[in-house]
Amino acid sequence: MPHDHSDDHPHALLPSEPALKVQALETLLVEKGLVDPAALDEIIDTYEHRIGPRGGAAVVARAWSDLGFRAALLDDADLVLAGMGLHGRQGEHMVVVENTEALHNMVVCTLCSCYPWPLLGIPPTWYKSDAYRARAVREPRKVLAEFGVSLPDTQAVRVWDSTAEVRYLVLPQRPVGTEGMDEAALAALVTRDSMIGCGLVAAP
Amino acid sequence: MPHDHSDDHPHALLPSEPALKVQALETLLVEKGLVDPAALDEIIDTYEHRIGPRGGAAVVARAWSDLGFRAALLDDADLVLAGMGLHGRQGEHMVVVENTEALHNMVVCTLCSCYPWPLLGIPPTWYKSDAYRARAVREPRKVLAEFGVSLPDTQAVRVWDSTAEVRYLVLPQRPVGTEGMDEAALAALVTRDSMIGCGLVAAP
Amino acid sequence: MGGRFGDGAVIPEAEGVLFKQDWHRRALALTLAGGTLGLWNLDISRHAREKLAPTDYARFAYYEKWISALADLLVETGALSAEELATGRAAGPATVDVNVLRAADVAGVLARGGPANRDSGPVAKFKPGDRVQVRARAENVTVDGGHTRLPAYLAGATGIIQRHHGTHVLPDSNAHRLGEAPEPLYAVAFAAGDLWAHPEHAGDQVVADLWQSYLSPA
Amino acid sequence: MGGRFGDGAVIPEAEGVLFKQDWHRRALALTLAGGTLGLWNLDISRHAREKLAPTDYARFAYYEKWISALADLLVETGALSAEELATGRAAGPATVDVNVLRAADVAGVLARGGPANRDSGPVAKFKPGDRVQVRARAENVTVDGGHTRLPAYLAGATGIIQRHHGTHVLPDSNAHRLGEAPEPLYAVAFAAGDLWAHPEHAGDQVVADLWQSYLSPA
Repeated sequence: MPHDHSDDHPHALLPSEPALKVQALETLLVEKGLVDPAALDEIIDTYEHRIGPRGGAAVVARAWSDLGFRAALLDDADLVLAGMGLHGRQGEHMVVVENTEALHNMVVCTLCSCYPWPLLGIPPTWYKSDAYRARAVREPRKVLAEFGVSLPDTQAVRVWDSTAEVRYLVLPQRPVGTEGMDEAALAALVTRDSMIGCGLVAAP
Repeated sequence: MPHDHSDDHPHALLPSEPALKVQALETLLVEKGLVDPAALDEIIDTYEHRIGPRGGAAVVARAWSDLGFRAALLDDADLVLAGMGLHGRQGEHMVVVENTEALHNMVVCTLCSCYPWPLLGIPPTWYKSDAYRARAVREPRKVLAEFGVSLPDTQAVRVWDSTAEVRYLVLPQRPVGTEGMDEAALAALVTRDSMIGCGLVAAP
Repeated sequence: MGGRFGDGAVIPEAEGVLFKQDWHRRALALTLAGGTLGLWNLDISRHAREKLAPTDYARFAYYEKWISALADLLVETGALSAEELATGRAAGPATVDVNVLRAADVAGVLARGGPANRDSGPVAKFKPGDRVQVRARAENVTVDGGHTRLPAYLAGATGIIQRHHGTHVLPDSNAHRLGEAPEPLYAVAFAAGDLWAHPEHAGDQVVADLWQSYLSPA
Repeated sequence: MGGRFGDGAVIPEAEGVLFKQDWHRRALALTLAGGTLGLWNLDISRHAREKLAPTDYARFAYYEKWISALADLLVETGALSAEELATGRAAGPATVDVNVLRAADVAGVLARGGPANRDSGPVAKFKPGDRVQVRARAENVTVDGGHTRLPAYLAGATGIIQRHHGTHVLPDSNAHRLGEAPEPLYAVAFAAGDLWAHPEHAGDQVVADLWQSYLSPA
């Protein structure tokens, strides 16, 4: 091994197996009275069952259905989303970017894994992967191809690197053939990946 | 684990334990007739017993003893070293850089581990370490401190990053109190580290 | 890491996949709960992950980075001792002054979040459409080796101000407990051809959020 | 990696320590012997090590990188098949045209080495004392993601030509079998203060060997 610096860090005192590391830390923190186990359960339950991409999908469906809402959302997403209860941790400063025939938006965080949690929940594994972080800014079209997405040359790609506390949600293009659908039906079409800009919304 | 790309490389087909990896490859190459085991032994014997830092030390000692030699060495090291049989693989293009009261030279290869093999043998572990490669160019004085070397503010540090096929040997300052010593005695004072610029030659 | 070569394919994942292992759940929850103790801010915790040894950063799983950085921060702030980490046994109740997150407060704390915008700060020097040049090195200019949110791939590049986000806390300062030092924050657009030797498409862009002190007029 | 933060101390080592493990000896010898087969050049072999997945590059021991890159090159050039690597059994004698290094030739081969200087090439545009600016991105301009010997920490920096080394094979071309494309090679000196936000000492310098096409007049 090249010289490994990890010994200098306190974490090296924990068991090396990650599951044991977490368990040891949780036990200690609970014993010290620094963490309430019920609060941990509540956090997990929140992101497993209450906050997730269906929140973002409802916003997209409404923006497709209501031009006034859409304009307000693109103008001041924070105001609109706070009103819907879709605001908070890792979504304090939201900007919604709109896909058009001429422009496809895509979101990444090359520095860590910043992501609009109140609208999409916790990020998928690939969003946090080295491969996505490294490649999305340099070769977004090759990355899109791995999601089965191919864009015409006439459509530019704009990749938003979430380097600050602003979080971006992509407003995908509404598919043709959905004219008669209501918001609930439209929301069911909207995938998480389409709101990151790694997917398109397909016609039903 | 973040997604690991190594599966795409043929080497991932070898055993993962490095010692077994080498053994498997050697067995295969010998069976295929691509490698002669006696040649491997000869290579190892060469770098374990014949080529090493005593070669460089002899050059330094002569440069300290013979002003004409020193001038020729600094002017055209290749010519001089070829004449001494200290030329060859990883030392085809040699430049000797001289330490003075005003200037201390130090050598690194940030891109891999380029090193003047015919004069110093194979590089020490630290020379190939991430820590040395990362830090020598940015904080050479902190690195020198880890070798017990402290330079005055009046002495500038020049770090040579071996990015091409040119290899650098540092000609250390001759210590005071060695006026009467012959070349063999002087050579015994010259350490490998001093010829990389990570040490000074101490008075006897 | 943005722009790095040699990483493999991106592997899509179904929407329902949240935690691949049970300890991922606990690591997430512990890290979030730890963040509400009041012992550090978000920038400090990001920097703690970045300060992991480069070899650890490369080999650790995602939540392993989180949990390791959390352990480092807890010791650094005196919430836990190195002995406690090593033995796995609490030497006694915590002696630091903290807010302990209760289950009943979780929803409120998550909904509130931690806004990074501030009411006052330096006057904005740039407006949308202005050409700016990014600082030549992606380094913290105040603290040697310190935290910065300037990605290396943008160092020295020239772009166009796309949007002014208002005034935001500067991570380069806040991560080192040197104050929030809020500054105007901008979305800056860069042409792919100005960032990469082999851009995929002439019209493509990268937009990043950059603080005013990272930028100079171009 | 030059300039990276977060690596630990440099650990000095006694002069007599050559190989810490027996397999290190064999890895070195195998790699050197493999390099004389005539199937690849030095630049190709360096690139093969750099092309290891970033996580492997970070976690592999030094000679483990060598041996892994060697295995990759042997398969890439058809000297070994993937099946042979996987099974550990030779399917038959090698079918590629190679020079096999014999023990009696080792001394001569090592003494000869592989000079990288060439007699002809483009005219030198710079002379010692000239100010030059390094290419803005440390990327291969011909091959996307290809090999280059421009360290990232020097990208965009301004320096002074210190020495003209003559005309040398260009790794950016030679590593991809695109020809030797020899060019003038220069030692270029950079002030520490122009490279780092927190230089240790105003008078310190870094000198790197850079090819003419990496440089423009400044």
